[in-house]
Amino acid sequence: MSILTFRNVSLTYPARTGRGGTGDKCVLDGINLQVASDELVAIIGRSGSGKTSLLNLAAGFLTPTSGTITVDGAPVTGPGADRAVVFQDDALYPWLDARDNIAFPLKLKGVPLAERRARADALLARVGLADAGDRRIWELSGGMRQRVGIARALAAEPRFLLLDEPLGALDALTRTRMQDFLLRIKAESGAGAVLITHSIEEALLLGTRVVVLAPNPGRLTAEIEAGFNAEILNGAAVADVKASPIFKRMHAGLTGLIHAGEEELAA
Amino acid sequence: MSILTFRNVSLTYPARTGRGGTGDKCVLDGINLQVASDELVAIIGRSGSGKTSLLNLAAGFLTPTSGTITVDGAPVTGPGADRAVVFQDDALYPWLDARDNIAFPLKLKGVPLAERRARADALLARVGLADAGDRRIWELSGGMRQRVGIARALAAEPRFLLLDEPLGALDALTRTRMQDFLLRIKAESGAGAVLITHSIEEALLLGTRVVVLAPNPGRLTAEIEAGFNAEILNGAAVADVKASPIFKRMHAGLTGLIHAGEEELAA
Amino acid sequence: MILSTELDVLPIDAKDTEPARATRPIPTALISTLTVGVILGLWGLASAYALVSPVFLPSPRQVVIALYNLVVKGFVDATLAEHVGASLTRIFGALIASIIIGIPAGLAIGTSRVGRGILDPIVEFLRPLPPLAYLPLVIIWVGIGEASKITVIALSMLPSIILSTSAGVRAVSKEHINAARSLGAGKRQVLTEVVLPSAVPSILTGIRIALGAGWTTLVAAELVAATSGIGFMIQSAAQFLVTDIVISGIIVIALIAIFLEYIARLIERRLVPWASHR
Amino acid sequence: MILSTELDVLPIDAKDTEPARATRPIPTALISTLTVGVILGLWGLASAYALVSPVFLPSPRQVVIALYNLVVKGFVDATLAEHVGASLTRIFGALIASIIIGIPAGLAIGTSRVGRGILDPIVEFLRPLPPLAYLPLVIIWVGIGEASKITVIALSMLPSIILSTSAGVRAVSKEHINAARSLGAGKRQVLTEVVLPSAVPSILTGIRIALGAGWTTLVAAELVAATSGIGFMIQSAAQFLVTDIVISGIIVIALIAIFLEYIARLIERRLVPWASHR
Amino acid sequence: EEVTLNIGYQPIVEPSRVPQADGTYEKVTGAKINWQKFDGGADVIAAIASGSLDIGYVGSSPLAAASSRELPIETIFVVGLISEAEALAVKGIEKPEDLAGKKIATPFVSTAHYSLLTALKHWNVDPKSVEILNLRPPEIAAAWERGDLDGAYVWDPVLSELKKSGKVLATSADVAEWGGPTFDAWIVSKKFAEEHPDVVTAFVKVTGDATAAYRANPDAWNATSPEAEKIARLTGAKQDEVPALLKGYIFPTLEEQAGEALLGGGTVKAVADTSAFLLEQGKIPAALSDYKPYVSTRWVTDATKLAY
Ligand SMILES: Nc1ncnc2c1ncn2[C@@H]1O[C@H](COP(=O)(O)OP(=O)(O)OP(=O)(O)O)[C@@H](O)[C@H]1O
Ligand SMILES: Nc1ncnc2c1ncn2[C@@H]1O[C@H](COP(=O)(O)OP(=O)(O)OP(=O)(O)O)[C@@H](O)[C@H]1O
Ligand SMILES: [Mg+2]
Ligand SMILES: [Mg+2]
Repeated sequence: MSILTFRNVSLTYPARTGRGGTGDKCVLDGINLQVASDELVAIIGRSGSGKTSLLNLAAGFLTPTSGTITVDGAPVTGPGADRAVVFQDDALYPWLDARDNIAFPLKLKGVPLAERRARADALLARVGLADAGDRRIWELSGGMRQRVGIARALAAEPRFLLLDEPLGALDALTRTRMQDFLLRIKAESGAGAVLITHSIEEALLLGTRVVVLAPNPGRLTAEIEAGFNAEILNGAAVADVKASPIFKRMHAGLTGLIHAGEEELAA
Repeated sequence: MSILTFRNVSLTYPARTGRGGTGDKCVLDGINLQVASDELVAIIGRSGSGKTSLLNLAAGFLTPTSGTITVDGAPVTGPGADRAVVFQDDALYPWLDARDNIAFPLKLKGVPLAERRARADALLARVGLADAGDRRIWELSGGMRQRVGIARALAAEPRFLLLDEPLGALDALTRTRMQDFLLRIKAESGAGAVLITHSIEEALLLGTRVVVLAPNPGRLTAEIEAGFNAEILNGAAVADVKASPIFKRMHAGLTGLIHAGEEELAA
Repeated sequence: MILSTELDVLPIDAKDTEPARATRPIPTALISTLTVGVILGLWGLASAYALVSPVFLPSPRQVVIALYNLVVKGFVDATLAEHVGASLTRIFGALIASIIIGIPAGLAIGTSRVGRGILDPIVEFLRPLPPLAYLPLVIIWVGIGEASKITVIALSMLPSIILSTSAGVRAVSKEHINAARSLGAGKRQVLTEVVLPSAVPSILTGIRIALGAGWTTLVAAELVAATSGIGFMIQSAAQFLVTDIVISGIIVIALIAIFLEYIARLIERRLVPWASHR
Repeated sequence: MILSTELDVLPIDAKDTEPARATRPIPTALISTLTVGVILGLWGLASAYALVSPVFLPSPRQVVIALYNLVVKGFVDATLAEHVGASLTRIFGALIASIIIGIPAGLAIGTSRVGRGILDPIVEFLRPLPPLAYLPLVIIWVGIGEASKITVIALSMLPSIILSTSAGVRAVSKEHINAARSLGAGKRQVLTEVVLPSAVPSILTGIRIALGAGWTTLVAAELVAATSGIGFMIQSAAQFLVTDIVISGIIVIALIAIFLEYIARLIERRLVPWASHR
Repeated sequence: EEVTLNIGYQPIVEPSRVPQADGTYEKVTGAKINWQKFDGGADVIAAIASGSLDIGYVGSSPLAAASSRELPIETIFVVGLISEAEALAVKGIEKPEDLAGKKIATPFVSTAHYSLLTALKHWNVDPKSVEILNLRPPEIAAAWERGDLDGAYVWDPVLSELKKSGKVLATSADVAEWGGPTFDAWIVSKKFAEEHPDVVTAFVKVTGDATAAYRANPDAWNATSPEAEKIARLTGAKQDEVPALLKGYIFPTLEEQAGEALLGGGTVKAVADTSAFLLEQGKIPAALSDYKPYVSTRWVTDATKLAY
């Protein structure tokens, strides 16, 4: 069992000089967070509160200004195969078709062509794109690209999945299916996951825990144990879960937390 | 009053030859739709059902394989200032900062620098990014970029706004505010609008009409007069509207329509 | 006209995709043919009315005859085919050498601090050097064999390949690199699987520029100790004011270069249909 | 070392942004200085042990003396400053001319079917032509004054500017163009407001390559009735085996070119910080 | 073991092109010969210095420059004294005094350049008062055609082109009389000469025989002769112009070579004079006190004894 730990992490984007330069921007302040590999921690927060920045730190794309990030005690010094990322803007490779994008991490591992194609095709089918393997990236719709991005990250079989609004561009039905898929594949693979989402419902359904990131600078202001995902995996109907009073109470509570300190601003 | 009309529009992407070539792909079939400038038509549908393609046709980026698209009877032969688009992937210009991106359509019209900056700043404030004007595009979060894209389209003062999931990357609160903003600015400006969204709730709240696009090939399978937007503009509380039985009934109905013909597939 | 590979016109006035009634106004090939026709016509007129002395601008007819003689009899002890063969060998030798050296060097400059520290000053020093100035030094160092000619041509090709490669590398999307690294790519893999493919359009442009530069340097390279080659042929003819041969040589160079360019564009079309989709 | 503008190293081994403890391993400038030092050292050794005849590889000391004499007394009737001034005027004249012609031509080729039809065959014909071959024709048309030298240099600069411009144009994102048109941009505005800025990184690369090519052609250009100019100076010295002057000239050219390259990179840094963010 | 002989020639119309075309050199020297074409003496000298060439063809100016830089070379055969082949052709100029302020072109560093400067000195015309331009022969023709030049000191066939619309003010034959002879010569790298003296002797012998063949009956080498065809084929000259081009030189025979006028003394003096002149012009850093080591009669003397 692996553990991803944020200890007192802060992040300041340095000032940009030159024309239209900006000042230093403190984006995250004193973040403490632990994600174990049997968990899925959902992060919710306002637009611009620093969710993507937090994920980029975990991925190793950014180095914290202060504090440390570790995986099983070893400091994160850069990106690595143990932490696969699904990007907010799909970062798919335009020179590869959908199948080869998904097979990309397998190619990196040296999996033979036929096998990696087969595995990519299986993943394509599981994200509902069985017949889109030959398509170029620009021939896919926004939602399709998101799903290819998810499949690509899964193909890497990482210890942690870092998901940045992976289901944002999907319609309700496809989204529900993908939620179910994510839940199951996470359980199967035993990978830990960090999920950024704008849907409080999604956060509650998928997350073992839900944390709230408040903006300016980004701080974790709340943390809730959810646990509905276990129920669903044990066979509970999603509709029933959503209809349960405790779910509704938590939903309302989180909504309030996100809105906290904003009403006066809006007034 | 202007009217945007789709008459019997079909679209087939031509086959791509060469390595990994694909066959012809019929994406839209026999679309008939009218959007008047006092309307906001919301389009909902599965991922890959052809919503973006439909919008690209209206924008003039694509030419229909058959059928005609007209604005006030004049055929659409290409993109034009009368139909401003908010893209699913923000198509912002990386060589301009946020403010100049918004001021871009004003620059095209020859508005003097000071004035267009002032107007861009006003729009920035209205989308909640008052202090982000100097930022480069890559210094903005996903949700911020979406809002800049919306502000840029509004700055063009078009006759029709073509919005492709413009609020998809926003948290609930920001999204609610942007919905309200869109509703009001649309009413103020008298522009017609086509809104693609994955949120049935959003479609019902903002749309004067909601149409459902079924996939493979994309066809309009339902059209519902919503009208809640008028209530909201007249002062009704959004929460009350959402709680009303008729809203709930419509929501359930649309959900059913989108899922129609899919359950057997999923089985 | 072979130039029209229809692959690189940006649809500012065409639609992104035009599924139906793709009514192409006038085919580019036709316009190009017309252009060439007009130029040939002007040339014919200029020489017919002797606007320029025939010593410097022979008539198209004369040049055609000279070309025919070149093919059949040859000039300065070699037929046209032999001259072309010799020059092509040098150009391709130089191209291969400069690709083998230039792409890794460009990658090193674009990706690694140490690589850049070492190579940048060397490249920036070599880049502006006029071949006519260092010709004696090249002779001293590599002798007068084929190696010296290939060296001179390669030195003129290298800079554009190195520069386009490193420019292509610099324009690689950071997200693409980050994605690869988080999917398990090592540094080498990032280079081969992301940076290199991303830079391919830029590298191809560099190779096209390099080919042009190579031809440009051909005459200078063949100034020294050549016994055949198009540049040698032109040079020999110029010495004795045999202008029809000079112009024939120029035309032959242009035709070969245009043919190679055509192939380069075909390759470009195959390799980088995605260039405007990133 | 002035080459290190720290702007174009891709962070394959660095982080995207390194807000804190940006521990740069070894500064590139230092590595570059070392590289230059090593080369100078090798040169010194080679000449000290007379590995190459001193006629062809004078010692660094001799070259420094030659440089000093060049500055103070001059060579072939002009001081170093006069030679440099003459050549710089030609290079910049040619650069301006080829920018004025090349960028619009590249835009036309990249964006319009008709423009491409007309210009492509002309450009592809001119591109590979060796200056040494067309020198007489240039003289017939523009005489032996400064114009001919500038023409020859400009002809060597044009191709890379045209090609990089049209390559840059082809890589413009279709979405960016579509966005502009739906926001009310006319064709001309799409060109000036979207296509041109998008192509700027590519155009700058083209200009950098062009500058190198210009220096490369300098000697050939100054074969034509020059009485001063670095190329003329080198040429004259080379004929009499005054190798220390030749090497001094080469070093002067390299230093100037490196300085210009440095400026080009500064401009690049100012204009296109977004190149890897699209 | 077979000797490999690398020869750098220039595309000059002169008799030794014929044995070159016939393969006589190979036959007589018994060496494997690589013929390399050069367009200027400076490159030939660089190639000899680099060890890539053993024997090379140079004009008197580059020869003087190379000797002054003390390169290990030796003059083995004076190919030809330049006479009518190079001349100063002018337009709108009647007498030498008119040259002041006029544009005169010549290929710098060539024998023509040297002759022009010698002629000016002879006429007491200050070279600074004349605008002397550096142009290669084809470019001279073009600039003349365009009317950019008032005169040019150049060689055939460009010279004959200029003569069509201009007049000759002086030829190299005149200049030679005024004390500035110019010539072309074969030189050898000293190292090669030491290692393979017999090859060098054989080379000189064949060259001398070719000259002798021409001198015996110059008129036989007419435009349709096989000799003219061979020369045209190797140089790129037009075949019907070959006889006229040959007439522009005085080709000394093998017997004349060793004489006081040539390798036996005249050549040394000419090289020394040329060097002194180049030094005066600031073209070379220093001249030597003695140029004898760079000229040798040994080869022509040995060659006269050789028979094949
Ligand atoms: N490279 C950068 N330089 C400077 N500021 C940046 C940079 N990237 C992001 N920011 C700023 O950091 C803040 C947080 O951005 P981040 O992308 O982490 O937000 P987010 O929570 O992911 O928002 P969203 O939900 O809209 O995607 C924003 O104010 C943004 O403007
Ligand atoms: N350029 C193209 N060439 C070929 N097929 C395309 C192209 N663009 C889109 N398609 C295909 O057309 C179909 C509809 O795509 P479209 O982008 O319109 O869907 P969408 O409804 O917007 O989906 P989403 O909600 O996921 O954005 C998809 O199957 C897609 O693969
Ligand atoms: Mg984000
Ligand atoms: Mg879409």
